[in-house]
Amino acid sequence: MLDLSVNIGSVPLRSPVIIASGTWGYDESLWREDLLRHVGAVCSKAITESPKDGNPGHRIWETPCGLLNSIGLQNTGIDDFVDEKIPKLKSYGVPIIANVSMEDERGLALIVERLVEVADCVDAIELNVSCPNVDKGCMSWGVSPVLTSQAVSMVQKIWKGPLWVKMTPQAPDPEGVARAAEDSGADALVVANTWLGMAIDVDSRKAVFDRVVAGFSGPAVFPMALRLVWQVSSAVSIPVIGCGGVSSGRDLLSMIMAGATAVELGTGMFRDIRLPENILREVKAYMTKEKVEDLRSLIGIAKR
Amino acid sequence: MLDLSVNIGSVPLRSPVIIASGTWGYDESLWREDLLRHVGAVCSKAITESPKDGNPGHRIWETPCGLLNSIGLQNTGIDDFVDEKIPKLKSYGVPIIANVSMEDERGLALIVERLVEVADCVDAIELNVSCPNVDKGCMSWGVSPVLTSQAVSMVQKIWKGPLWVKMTPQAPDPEGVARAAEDSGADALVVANTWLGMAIDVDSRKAVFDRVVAGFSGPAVFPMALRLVWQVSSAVSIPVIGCGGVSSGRDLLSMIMAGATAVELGTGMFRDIRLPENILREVKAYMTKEKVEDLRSLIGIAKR
Amino acid sequence: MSGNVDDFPCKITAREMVGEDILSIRVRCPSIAESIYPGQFVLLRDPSWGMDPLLMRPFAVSAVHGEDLELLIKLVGRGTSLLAERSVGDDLVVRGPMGRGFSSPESSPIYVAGALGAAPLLFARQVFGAGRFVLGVPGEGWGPFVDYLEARCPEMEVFSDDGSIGVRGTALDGLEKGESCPIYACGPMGMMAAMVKLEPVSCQVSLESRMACGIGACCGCVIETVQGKKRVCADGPVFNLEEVVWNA
Amino acid sequence: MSGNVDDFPCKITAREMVGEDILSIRVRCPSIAESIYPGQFVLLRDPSWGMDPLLMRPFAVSAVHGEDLELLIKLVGRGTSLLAERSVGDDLVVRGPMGRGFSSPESSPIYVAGALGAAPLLFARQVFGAGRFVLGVPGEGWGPFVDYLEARCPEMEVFSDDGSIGVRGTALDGLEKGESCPIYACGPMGMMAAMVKLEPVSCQVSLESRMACGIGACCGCVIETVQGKKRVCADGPVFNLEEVVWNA
Ligand SMILES: Cc1cc2nc3c(=O)[nH]c(=O)nc-3n(C[C@H](O)[C@H](O)[C@H](O)COP(=O)(O)OP(=O)(O)OC[C@H]3O[C@@H](n4cnc5c(N)ncnc54)[C@H](O)[C@@H]3O)c2cc1C
Ligand SMILES: Cc1cc2nc3c(=O)[nH]c(=O)nc-3n(C[C@H](O)[C@H](O)[C@H](O)COP(=O)(O)OP(=O)(O)OC[C@H]3O[C@@H](n4cnc5c(N)ncnc54)[C@H](O)[C@@H]3O)c2cc1C
Ligand SMILES: Cc1cc2nc3c(=O)[nH]c(=O)nc-3n(C[C@H](O)[C@H](O)[C@H](O)COP(=O)(O)O)c2cc1C
Ligand SMILES: Cc1cc2nc3c(=O)[nH]c(=O)nc-3n(C[C@H](O)[C@H](O)[C@H](O)COP(=O)(O)O)c2cc1C
Ligand code: FES
Ligand code: FES
Repeated sequence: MLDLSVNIGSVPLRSPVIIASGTWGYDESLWREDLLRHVGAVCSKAITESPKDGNPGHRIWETPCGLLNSIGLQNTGIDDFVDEKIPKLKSYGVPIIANVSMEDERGLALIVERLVEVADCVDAIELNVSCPNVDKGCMSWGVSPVLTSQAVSMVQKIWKGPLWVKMTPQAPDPEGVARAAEDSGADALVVANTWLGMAIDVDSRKAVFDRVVAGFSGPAVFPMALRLVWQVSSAVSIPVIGCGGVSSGRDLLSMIMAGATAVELGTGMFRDIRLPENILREVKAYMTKEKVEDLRSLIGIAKR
Repeated sequence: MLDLSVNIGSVPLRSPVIIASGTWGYDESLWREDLLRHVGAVCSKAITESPKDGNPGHRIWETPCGLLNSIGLQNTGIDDFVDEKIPKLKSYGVPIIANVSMEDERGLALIVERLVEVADCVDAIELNVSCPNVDKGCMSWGVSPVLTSQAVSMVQKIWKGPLWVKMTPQAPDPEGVARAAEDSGADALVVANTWLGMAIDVDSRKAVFDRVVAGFSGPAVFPMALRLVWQVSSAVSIPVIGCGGVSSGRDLLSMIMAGATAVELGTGMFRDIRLPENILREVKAYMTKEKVEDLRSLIGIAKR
Repeated sequence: MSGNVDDFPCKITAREMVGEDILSIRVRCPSIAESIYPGQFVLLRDPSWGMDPLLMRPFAVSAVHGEDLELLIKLVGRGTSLLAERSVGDDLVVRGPMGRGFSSPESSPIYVAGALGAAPLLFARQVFGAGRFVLGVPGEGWGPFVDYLEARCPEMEVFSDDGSIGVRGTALDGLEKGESCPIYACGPMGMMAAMVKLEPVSCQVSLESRMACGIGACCGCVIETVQGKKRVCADGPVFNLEEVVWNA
Repeated sequence: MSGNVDDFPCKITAREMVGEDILSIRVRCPSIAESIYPGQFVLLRDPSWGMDPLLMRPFAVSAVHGEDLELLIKLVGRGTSLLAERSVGDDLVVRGPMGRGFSSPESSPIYVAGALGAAPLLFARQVFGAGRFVLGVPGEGWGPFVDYLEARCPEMEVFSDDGSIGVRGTALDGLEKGESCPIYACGPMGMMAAMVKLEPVSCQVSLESRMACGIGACCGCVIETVQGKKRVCADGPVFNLEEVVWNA
């Protein structure tokens, strides 16, 4: 029997494949058992204090093997999440990770307080200090070890459950941010959110996105995300979750061997709704061939 | 008549397409008029004080739309460049940019002094403070405004010709580095060298490259390079040369509209030896259709 | 979304070029063919693309023939041009059925199509039955497309901007102000925005937008409506004319 | 490099699967066909790949037929599998002629091939004339490949690791120690390294290495030689046996 379960700190996952924030919907039709059987957990879309309309203008642009997005945290706000979404989500039996967007300290406290009410339905908070698509807050916290630490401590005061921190690859000193998060009590690090990119529409001679820059994801970024996972997992002793361009079993195995305990899939889900299942099939074939019984034995093996 | 000539400071180029360092050889068979007619200039492979063997182990790894390389500045050294290469190169009639690798100050001075001897055959020095594939020097200079400034000033003292600085995308504060280079007398900025990435070979369960990290280039990085060009060209008033993933006429136009005056092509040359010609054909078709007579009129137009 | 959306490996069972740059293609996909409803759409990719192009491409279904879906695809960029190179027997991946389609008409409908907008309306006509079918095309070069449609829909009333095919004018010239029959429209945004001025009693429009996921997950495809932002892929692509904020 | 290296758009003029995972393919490329020399190679890409796979793939030429190049390609990964899906009439981009080939023999040569290493040697035999041709293959499953080669080279002496085809053993078992005939060898690195122990008087080996540019520009494909690092693509792929540092 192959064992593909992993533990993110105290959170046991039946599968090392997590669906990344902003890339899975709340529509009931997506929460079928046959689609989610192979998924360890699903991250919610970023939650903000008030409902947010997101950004105007173009939101999506395809690049070679990559995707630029400028959604801007469109979501229905914490009250709708707790009152309307959670009661439905909990019925599906898939672990739910609440992706909480850091805007300011007051708002953060409010969101986390409401999540405490439904703590038994939220398997972890994923503190998002890394979204590049809004003018204020978020990524401006994640680039700094001091501010990251401040945000983590703030959540810690209110939330006693598992706390993951989703880092930004734009941090000048990722190891510093990672250690700051660990020291302030984070239980795991998600490495990482989107990279800063942009596009120009040569026909209109303008930047495609109203905010000019946008978040860059997809297979294109995988080699850089893998490098960050290697670096960060050497700097901390809490589990690291690899995120960025994972789209095959080899990608998952590379992330694990570089020091990740699990991975999140974002953009890859857009082109293959059964990517978790297809990845796990490839991973199982590898484990069988290589006589690896427990996926956990491969964590960080490339460093040894 | 369409005008595609540009000026990089005092250096006039017949075409805005430059071949990037490390991606064109010295073999005579490559310097044919029919191949280079559409090229504005060719950057030499990085030049170091002594000949360098480069890195052991794997040097090349393909990723989705990208390339990882760990060549490690293999070259025959400054004496061979000045005594053997330059006499041949000058006969081809293509402007030559000498890519000089920053290892330490003493070595840099030595290299530049020798280049002064052949100053009439070297159209500009491209100061490489950005190679991520060596243990000492190079990128460790380019990540810091202070060190960049120190390196530029050092060259300035000896070299009176045009001086370009090739930046690293790993700089935590690219605008700061750009301004430091400008203030110290650089005539142009090349934005940018390769990004840090890595790969794992899941069969051997090891990092592919002996140095673990490698330089990441190709179409995959284009959206990020474009964003850097936009940022940096807003911070300085010297010309910016866009570099990173350019592989089509639209890419060139995007770079120009984002504020670049010219582009360098690296990885793209590997898959299309006639890329300069093919890019210019596309650019000319655009200019004809859009009634643009002078390419220079498009520089930075997306910002206005 | 009705039906269980999924990614299906499918084979191309027929293909034909309609003029120079329109592809008519059939793919065998019993599961979608059985459940898809007019106005719903599918997403396509070619497994041999590798990771570039990265995203699936959205297309309306223009007809269902037994287990086959028929699509009409205009070659406008990289993905569509690559699709045109594929042959019968080649594999595609099809995701569907996607989105909310048209609701059934209560009286004889009028179909109003701008160019490729005819695709979902042909399927609506197949299911809801014939009614008036008004088509507008640019003109020159669109002959084969018009012939292709007329072979399937003989009652087609054709307008062209340059007057080279049918009557000079746009599809809207075929409509009366305050039309009381239910209208089903699909075409360029400009055409549908202009429809507002005709004040039809009941009009459903099918919209396009750049998509990433197509399943309602990413919020990449939103448009402005009187109730705020809505996702074209999951809340649409069919909307009521009054619902849409046209000048957003 | 001899000949003017360039990228040529070419059409596939014939293709055939040799067993399950080897493709024999012909592409029309008059300019390369005219100038290429045994041991030189070409780089291929498929214009419909988009940017992924990114790099061209290097292959030996196994024969020249008029204006056509013939290649023998083992399907080992993404690029080669995609190539196997192409049909006669499809376009490829071919870069060549690449590298330094074999120098002409002064007396009757011996060709020593390991598996797909037979490809460049078939072409050498076509140009330099027949001599002994010794082939080693793993065994089981390689029947169609051996049949394919024997049809072109009836004098082939075949060895297989498992003894299922020809004589049990490796290609080197077909050679004497201190062989005085000029040897042309191509096969796995291990086979060629082992050749050193046989102390042949004259032996040229054709090597493989991961390549990016294939034109000598990137230094990505270097191997260790007694004169330091050399580029397989431009200084090779053919080297003298003594030149190569085998345990690097
Ligand atoms: C619901 C829906 C139904 C559609 N039905 C049809 C149809 O029946 N027939 C038809 O010919 N076309 C239809 N389209 C448009 C079709 O999706 C685009 O023409 C196609 O995606 C262009 O792909 P490309 O790779 O050739 O172009 P590229 O320009 O290379 O595409 C680049 C990116 O832009 C997106 N894109 C470009 N144009 C459009 C567009 N107009 N709408 C959405 N995304 C776009 C692509 O999906 C891709 O992500 C429909 C679009 C939607 C949203
Ligand atoms: C000079 C030369 C001549 C060759 N001649 C032949 C031949 O006649 N027949 C044949 O079947 N094969 C030949 N090869 C090997 C062939 O190039 C590889 O099998 C092929 O590139 C694999 O591509 P892929 O996309 O299927 O594999 P992938 O594993 O998907 O390739 C990924 C990357 O690795 C590179 N790569 C993988 N294996 C090799 C290899 N062994 N050598 C070089 N690069 C590799 C690819 O080019 C690509 O960049 C030759 C290689 C060289 C260098
Ligand atoms: C359309 C889109 C929306 C996203 N929204 C969020 C979000 O709300 N919160 C968040 O933390 N990350 C968000 N992300 C980032 C992804 O969760 C993921 O970290 C990133 O895309 C990198 O992984 P990938 O390359 O697998 O997509 C979004 C990404 C995309 C493409
Ligand atoms: C194989 C290889 C070797 C390179 N060698 C050098 C070098 O010696 N000096 C340098 O400044 N940049 C070097 N570079 C970086 C390129 O010049 C270029 O800046 C980078 O690849 C980004 O552009 P691209 O995406 O168009 O390749 C090298 C890149 C590659 C792929
Ligand atoms: S395309 Fe993702 S929500 Fe519509
Ligand atoms: S592959 Fe670039 S030098 Fe050989």
